[in-house]
Amino acid sequence: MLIPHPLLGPRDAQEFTYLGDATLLDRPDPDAPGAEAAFCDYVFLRDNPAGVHRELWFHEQGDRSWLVVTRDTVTHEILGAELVRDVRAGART
Amino acid sequence: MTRLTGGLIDRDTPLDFTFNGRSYTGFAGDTLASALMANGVDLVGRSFKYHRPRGVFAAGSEEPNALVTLREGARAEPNTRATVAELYAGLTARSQNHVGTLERDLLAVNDLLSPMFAAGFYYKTFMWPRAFWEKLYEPAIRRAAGLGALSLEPDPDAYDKGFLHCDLLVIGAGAAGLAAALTAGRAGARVILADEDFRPGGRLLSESDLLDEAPASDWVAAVHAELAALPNVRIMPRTTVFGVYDHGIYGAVERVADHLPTPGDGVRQTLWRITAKRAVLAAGAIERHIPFADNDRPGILLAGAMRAYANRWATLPGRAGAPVAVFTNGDDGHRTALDLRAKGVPLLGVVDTREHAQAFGDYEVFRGATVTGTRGRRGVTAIEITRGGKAKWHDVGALAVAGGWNPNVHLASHHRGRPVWNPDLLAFVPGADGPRGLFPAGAAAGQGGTGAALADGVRAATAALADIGVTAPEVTLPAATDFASAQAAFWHVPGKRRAWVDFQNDVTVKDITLAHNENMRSVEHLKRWTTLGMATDQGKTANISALAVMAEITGRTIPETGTTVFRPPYTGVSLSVLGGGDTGKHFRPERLTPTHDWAAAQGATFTEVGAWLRAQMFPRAGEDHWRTTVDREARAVRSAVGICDVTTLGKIDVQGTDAAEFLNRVYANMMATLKVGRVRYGLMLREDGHLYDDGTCARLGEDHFVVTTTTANAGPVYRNMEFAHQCLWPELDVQMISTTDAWAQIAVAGPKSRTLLERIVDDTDLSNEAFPFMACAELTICDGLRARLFRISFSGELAYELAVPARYGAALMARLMEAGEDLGVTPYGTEALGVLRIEKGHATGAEITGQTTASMLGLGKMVSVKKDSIGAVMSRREGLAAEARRLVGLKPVGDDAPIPAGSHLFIKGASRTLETDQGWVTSACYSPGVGSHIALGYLEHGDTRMGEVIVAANPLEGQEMAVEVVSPHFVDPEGVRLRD
Amino acid sequence: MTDLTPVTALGDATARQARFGALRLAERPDVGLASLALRKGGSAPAPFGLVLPGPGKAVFGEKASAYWTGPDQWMIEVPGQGTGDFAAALREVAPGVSITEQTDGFTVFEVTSDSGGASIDALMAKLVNVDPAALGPGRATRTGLHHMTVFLVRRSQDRLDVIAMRSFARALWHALSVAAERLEG
Amino acid sequence: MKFSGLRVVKEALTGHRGWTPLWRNPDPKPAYDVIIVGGGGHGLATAYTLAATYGITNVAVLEKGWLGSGNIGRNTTIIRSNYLLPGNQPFYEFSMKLWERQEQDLNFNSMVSQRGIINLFHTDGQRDAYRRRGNAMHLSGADGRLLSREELREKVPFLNFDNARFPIKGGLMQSRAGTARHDGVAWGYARAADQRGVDIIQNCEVTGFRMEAGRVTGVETTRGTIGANKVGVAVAGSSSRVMAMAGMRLPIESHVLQAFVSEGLKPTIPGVVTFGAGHFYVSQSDKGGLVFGGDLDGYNSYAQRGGLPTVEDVIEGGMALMPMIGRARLLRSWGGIMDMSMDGSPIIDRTHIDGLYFNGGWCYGGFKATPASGYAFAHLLATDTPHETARAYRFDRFARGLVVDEKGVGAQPNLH
Ligand SMILES: Cc1cc2nc3c(=O)[nH]c(=O)nc-3n(C[C@H](O)[C@H](O)[C@H](O)COP(=O)(O)OP(=O)(O)OC[C@H]3O[C@@H](n4cnc5c(N)ncnc54)[C@H](O)[C@@H]3O)c2cc1C
Ligand SMILES: NC(=O)c1ccc[n+]([C@@H]2O[C@H](COP(=O)([O-])OP(=O)(O)OC[C@H]3O[C@@H](n4cnc5c(N)ncnc54)[C@H](O)[C@@H]3O)[C@@H](O)[C@H]2O)c1
Ligand SMILES: Cc1cc2nc3c(=O)[nH]c(=O)nc-3n(C[C@H](O)[C@H](O)[C@H](O)COP(=O)(O)O)c2cc1C
Ligand SMILES: [Zn+2]
Repeated sequence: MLIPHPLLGPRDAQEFTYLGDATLLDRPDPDAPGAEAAFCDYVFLRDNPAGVHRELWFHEQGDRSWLVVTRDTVTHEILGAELVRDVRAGART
Repeated sequence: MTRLTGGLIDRDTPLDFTFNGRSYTGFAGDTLASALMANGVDLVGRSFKYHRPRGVFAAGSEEPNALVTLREGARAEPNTRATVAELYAGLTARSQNHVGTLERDLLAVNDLLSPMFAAGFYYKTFMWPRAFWEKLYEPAIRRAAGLGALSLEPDPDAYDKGFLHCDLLVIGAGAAGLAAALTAGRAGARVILADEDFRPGGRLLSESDLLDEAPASDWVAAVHAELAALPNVRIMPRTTVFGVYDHGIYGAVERVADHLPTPGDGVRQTLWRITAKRAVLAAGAIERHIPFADNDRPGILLAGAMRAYANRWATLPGRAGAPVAVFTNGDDGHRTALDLRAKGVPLLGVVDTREHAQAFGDYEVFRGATVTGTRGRRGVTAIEITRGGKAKWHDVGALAVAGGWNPNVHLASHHRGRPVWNPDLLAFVPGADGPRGLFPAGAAAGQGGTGAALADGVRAATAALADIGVTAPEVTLPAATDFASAQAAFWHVPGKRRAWVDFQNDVTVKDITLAHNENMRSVEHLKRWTTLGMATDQGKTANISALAVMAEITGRTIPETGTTVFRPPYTGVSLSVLGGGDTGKHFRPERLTPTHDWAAAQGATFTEVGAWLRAQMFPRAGEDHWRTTVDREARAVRSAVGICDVTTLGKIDVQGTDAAEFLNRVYANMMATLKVGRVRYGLMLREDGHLYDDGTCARLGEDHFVVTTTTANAGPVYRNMEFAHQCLWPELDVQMISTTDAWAQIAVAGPKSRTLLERIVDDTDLSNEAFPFMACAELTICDGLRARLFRISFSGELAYELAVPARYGAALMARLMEAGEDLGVTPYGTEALGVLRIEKGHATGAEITGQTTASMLGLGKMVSVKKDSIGAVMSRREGLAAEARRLVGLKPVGDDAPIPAGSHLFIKGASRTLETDQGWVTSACYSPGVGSHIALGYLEHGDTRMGEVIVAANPLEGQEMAVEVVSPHFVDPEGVRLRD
Repeated sequence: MTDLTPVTALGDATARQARFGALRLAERPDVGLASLALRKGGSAPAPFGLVLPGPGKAVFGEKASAYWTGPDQWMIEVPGQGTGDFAAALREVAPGVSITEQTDGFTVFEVTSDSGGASIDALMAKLVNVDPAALGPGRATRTGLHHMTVFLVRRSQDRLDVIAMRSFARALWHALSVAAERLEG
Repeated sequence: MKFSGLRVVKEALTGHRGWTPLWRNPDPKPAYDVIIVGGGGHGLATAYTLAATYGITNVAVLEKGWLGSGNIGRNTTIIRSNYLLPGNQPFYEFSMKLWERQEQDLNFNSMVSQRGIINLFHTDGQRDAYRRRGNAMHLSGADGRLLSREELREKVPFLNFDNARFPIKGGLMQSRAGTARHDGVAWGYARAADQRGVDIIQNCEVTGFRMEAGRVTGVETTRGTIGANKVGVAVAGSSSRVMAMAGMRLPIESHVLQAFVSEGLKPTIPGVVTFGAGHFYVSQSDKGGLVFGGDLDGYNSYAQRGGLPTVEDVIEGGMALMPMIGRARLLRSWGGIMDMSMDGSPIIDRTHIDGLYFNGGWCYGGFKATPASGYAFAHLLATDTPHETARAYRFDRFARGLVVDEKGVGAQPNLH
């Protein structure tokens, strides 16, 4: 596969380490009531869709950016890729 | 000996070769198949199941029958298709899959017993008595199965891999592919033109077509020359594109030296990973046959193959001089008759299944007729032609069978899109859901006429380039005429005798009927029940005919019946080349420590630790047992001073105004309160609350830390820290980078370590007051060399770790040896390191298994409840909180003996079951400090059971021993020494 | 200066060199290296007059060079600084950023060609999956090579630096020389 | 019809006219006592056990494609009971015992072949971990032994003993382990279940669940609605997709695992060999192909196909371990969709919805589990209590912190 790195263009997916569902960005508030249950969902449960999936890839053998890649898990087609930095900055504003 | 006139062989370059030990001569340009044929050798192999005599059937990589073992000794290569083996001087080949000679194969009895071996028979028998399967039945089946044999020696040749990038990859250099490459080449695009053949031209080399009224090979030569001169075009002959992967990635294997006796200094094959923006699939079409009774004899070939042998290789199968017949269901078969006639070959005529078939020349046409039988033990000698119910035998020397052409949709189907049925062509063509960016063209797309294929190549290339914004120029194509291509939907000749569909795996029309009767009706069940299409040729010439037969039996249409799945590789690819060539010691790169050469010069032995090689121990002359060495090294640390390279531990440089806060969230214990100039031991958890890694964290400045990790986790911890920063807490001002390799880090451990260090540091006070346990500093040593000193201890002794720029590591080691000679300074390796840490009860990977918790190590209190950190919340789940196993020390009771690590722990007298299992031994060694063997282990409520005698059981190796539960800190449990 | 004698990453007293046809390989232990990362929200300094380059790029100044290694992060290199405290020197000209000593973290192998860029591209085609079109002069990238991670810095058509972690020096030298030998030998 | 050698001979002499369908092609009935969703190994074994052991025969197996098209039809066929953790080992040993009598139970030769498995180790640490595991095997009643380098040289002389990057130090061997014919297992269970009255319905995809008052009452399918008292889902790689129709999120990700077969060769490799320092394991099929595999591609996928880097990685491992296979050719590669769970272990449990039961999360190791999984799932469906060997396989183990994590890599499915 090729990962369309937002800064570096298409890169061999072998340069990356895959983590999984991008919901891992949404770490629960450890101090909120029911935090343990929220963490259990966060750590263990996944939508695991057959289709469009937002997922985390780390450019380990590259610029060491974490990316959110939007990819179809049935066709493997990639619909987009963003730097987590930008995703998080977007979420904040 | 049959050589016709003409052909694309070089008669000036004769090449000698042997087959089954007999010598023959062919010419440059021959394949092994054409050369054998020209030498009158028609019997070349035996079929898989029935051991039927078989000859060459096709002229390309689709060959089902003519499989040989090529070359000898360690270079022997089983199951090689003679039809694609390029002849070279001295080639040797042997036939395979027979007992006794090829001519008199003892296993040919299988053919007589063939009724027993109908599809799926082995699922129904061999069940009794039970024990006979492994002892008797299976070994017999296994011996009979298989085709060629491996030499069992390592492959002596070298292999390579590489990566190519282009705008347009053209797969196939036939009419369509050449036209496509020319179009793209002239457009200035970066083009790769790959063909599995050693000569470009595809079917143009095998047909008698004229282009611009000249032999097609002239046009091929001209185009080839033009392409070769273009700097933006790379022509790759002998290169098979074997797989289509995601996002325009193609796997290809270039047979660099398979046409040479040996590769010499070069590589035999290269694996190319080609990244192409777009690709044109111009892989042509594969001819199919028409199953009829006894259709598998040598001398019966595909009609297109017969033309190829006649036109390109100037040869012919079968008895020389005897007439040749053609059996066809369409116009295309008549081309064979015409071409053979043009070469002066006597013809019996064309048997055409169509009532109104026309002749295209001066030869007999048996209209509305079929071939219903053949004779000839080692090659066809006669055929039975049936017309209107009347059968008649005719002598023949060979028979050509033309059942129509199947577009080569293999690669277009690698993404599991299905080819679609074209009722006009009576064939499957690539579907619209094929791999993105792959444009089928020419015969592969159902445009099989020469003129049509040329034009389609231009069209496909133009469209592919337009997709990436490149405008293709107009390309003028040579004038070509397309031969008539009318055809009847005639799939097989019904009859009582066996009619082969899949030659290699011996699947007949009867087997298909049987599969149907047993409800194995889906094509996929048909395939698996009969093994249709599962042989080395993957049914390239068989599958479509088979499913047409199944469609007929079930009353479904062919498209309803559908195809099986096409999978990479397109043709077999050697494991050597797929393995990339880096075998043996070069399988993975080694990481060497800065003191590696120094240690080697001291006679050290080394051990693999992940990618690293570390000094394991430093045996001295006269030490004939490893234990002597290890005990000496460990004792030296306890009594004097030892030095050990610990560079492999991961080092991550963390800076930034929020570095302390960040580390507080990454470590389970408090880190923010660490003072500048101090080091702290830290635990990292996974988010699920389990123990992940441990190490030290040193604060070099207000906003500057150095985190160390275990050797194995250096990469993952660094990655997880990037995750924590970029993904979880981007608001923090933190920068981090690995510096593992930058510093040679040497542990200096033992009561005399301070004395030794004092001799080399430049004016730094190392007294306990000035530089206490867990202090760190940046300083200089040996007259101004930058260094970092950490007072940390893995061994439990007074100890330090000293880091210098890596290039000085070896010199530092030598200097420490010199400076400490009178102190008894001793280099020690990983074995002694292991002993020292077990004696001290320090955990490593054997204890931190990813299944353990901080509490198991007795470090539960380190998980701070005052702050959030990764894993803190989940570490409080009931299952983790209730975890009762604790790290303990174990000592033999009674006679000293090793306590095998991996033994399980039991209460004395308890039964040995998983239910009564109370823990296990994690690490063990002989302790020179304690004077006996010792071990660490996890034991239920171990912290409260000191002094209890339990059993360490190792039923795997038939051992049991009584052990006493003791503190895991065998040495200096109060930790006085390291604070001294 | 210290009386300890340094060795190169390949373990030799002096830099190793080898020639394979038109290709030359040379170890460059003299290059001083340090990484430079911006503090959050900080702006890029111009150490040694270098305008720090954008993603995938390198700049080569008279004294020093820099190449991009990640967002807000660069590697700065100066020849002839292999045994000095280059990080300290850099800190002086680039205050307010995070600098980490890297000189001995890596080994720099210089690949030069007597026959233009094509031989270097052909060599790289056997080693890394990077489009040569994206590896022209002034480009720098990081990728995998025989299970190692390397920086590639194209200084000019006929010169490319391959930079790997120091502990891999021998494995990298082996991979480069085998490939060069097969190509040119 | 009963299969036997005699029968084969008789049919051979009479033109094979007597063979009957291996199973019927019934139309779905309006309702069943139990519906099993998924005609893979586990679904079929469940249906068989319900009928054969628990006397529940009003059962349908609904399969969306052709029977055995899922992972049962594409795995590398290794069966073994060499697990470490107490939650796992007794279950897999129970399965091994069922394998040992499978052909007789089913009257179908699924070619269970106990040619043994050897897991190689390359460091002392690995050896100690294998000793711990081998002992767990013994404690569960399974067989196993540690082989020295010398013993290995005898048994598998073609390994790279002398020039290896990661030297071979020994191996953990289980002699009763081996292989079984993947397709044969599916067909054997299907035929045996069919003979006991189970309806096997192919080309029937479940598209939804019928619920009433928090209780499942049937399923929607591409062949209409079918009622059921109980529904057991055993759809392996499709677990998340199917359970989402019941509103459940699972601790599962779907990943692609590739497998490979070489061209047919004369007997070369006796049993199963697993490399301990690279991603490669291999056995040789009765047809002669070297059947081998390695690791997951590593990304979520429902595509049943993988990438070239994994192909290279696996075969690099193979060449490093046994360089004599180099001149063999790869014949075919394919992929399967693995239901990778968060701790690498399966789930056989009731759901919070009455009447809906789940079996999944088998990762790359569910083939060997087929008989026991079918048994335990049938037991659960029939009795509403977990089978004694499957008690650890509950949904709530994640929340409670009782995971069964053989590899110790935590909640990251692609590392299991
Ligand atoms: C390449 C590979 C190698 C493997 N190697 C081994 C090995 O060596 N040893 C081992 O023990 N295990 C191995 N496994 C794992 C093993 O194959 C699986 O864990 C096991 O087969 C899963 O159970 P199953 O047979 O029931 O699954 P499947 O055969 O996948 O059955 C599930 C069925 O459910 C059907 N289905 C899905 N959705 C629906 C729906 N909505 N309606 C109706 N039906 C539906 C599917 O079509 C499928 O037929 C391997 C797997 C793969 C892919
Ligand atoms: N009905 C038909 O399809 C039909 C009938 C008779 C003759 N023909 C002839 O077939 C030709 C059609 O031209 P074309 O260019 O479409 O096909 P072609 O058969 O001439 O060329 C296909 C080329 O692709 C190569 N190839 C196939 N698979 C490959 C792979 N995976 N990797 C690398 N190379 C691969 C082959 O070696 C061959 O050289 C014309 O000459 C026509 O006269 C077609
Ligand atoms: C144990 C085993 C052995 C196999 N042997 C062969 C074989 O000899 N020839 C073959 O073509 N395919 C063989 N296959 C692969 C199948 O053809 C097929 O690719 C696989 O079952 C996956 O199905 P699919 O490709 O239809 O998706 C084998 C598969 C397995 C699981
Ligand atoms: Zn290499």
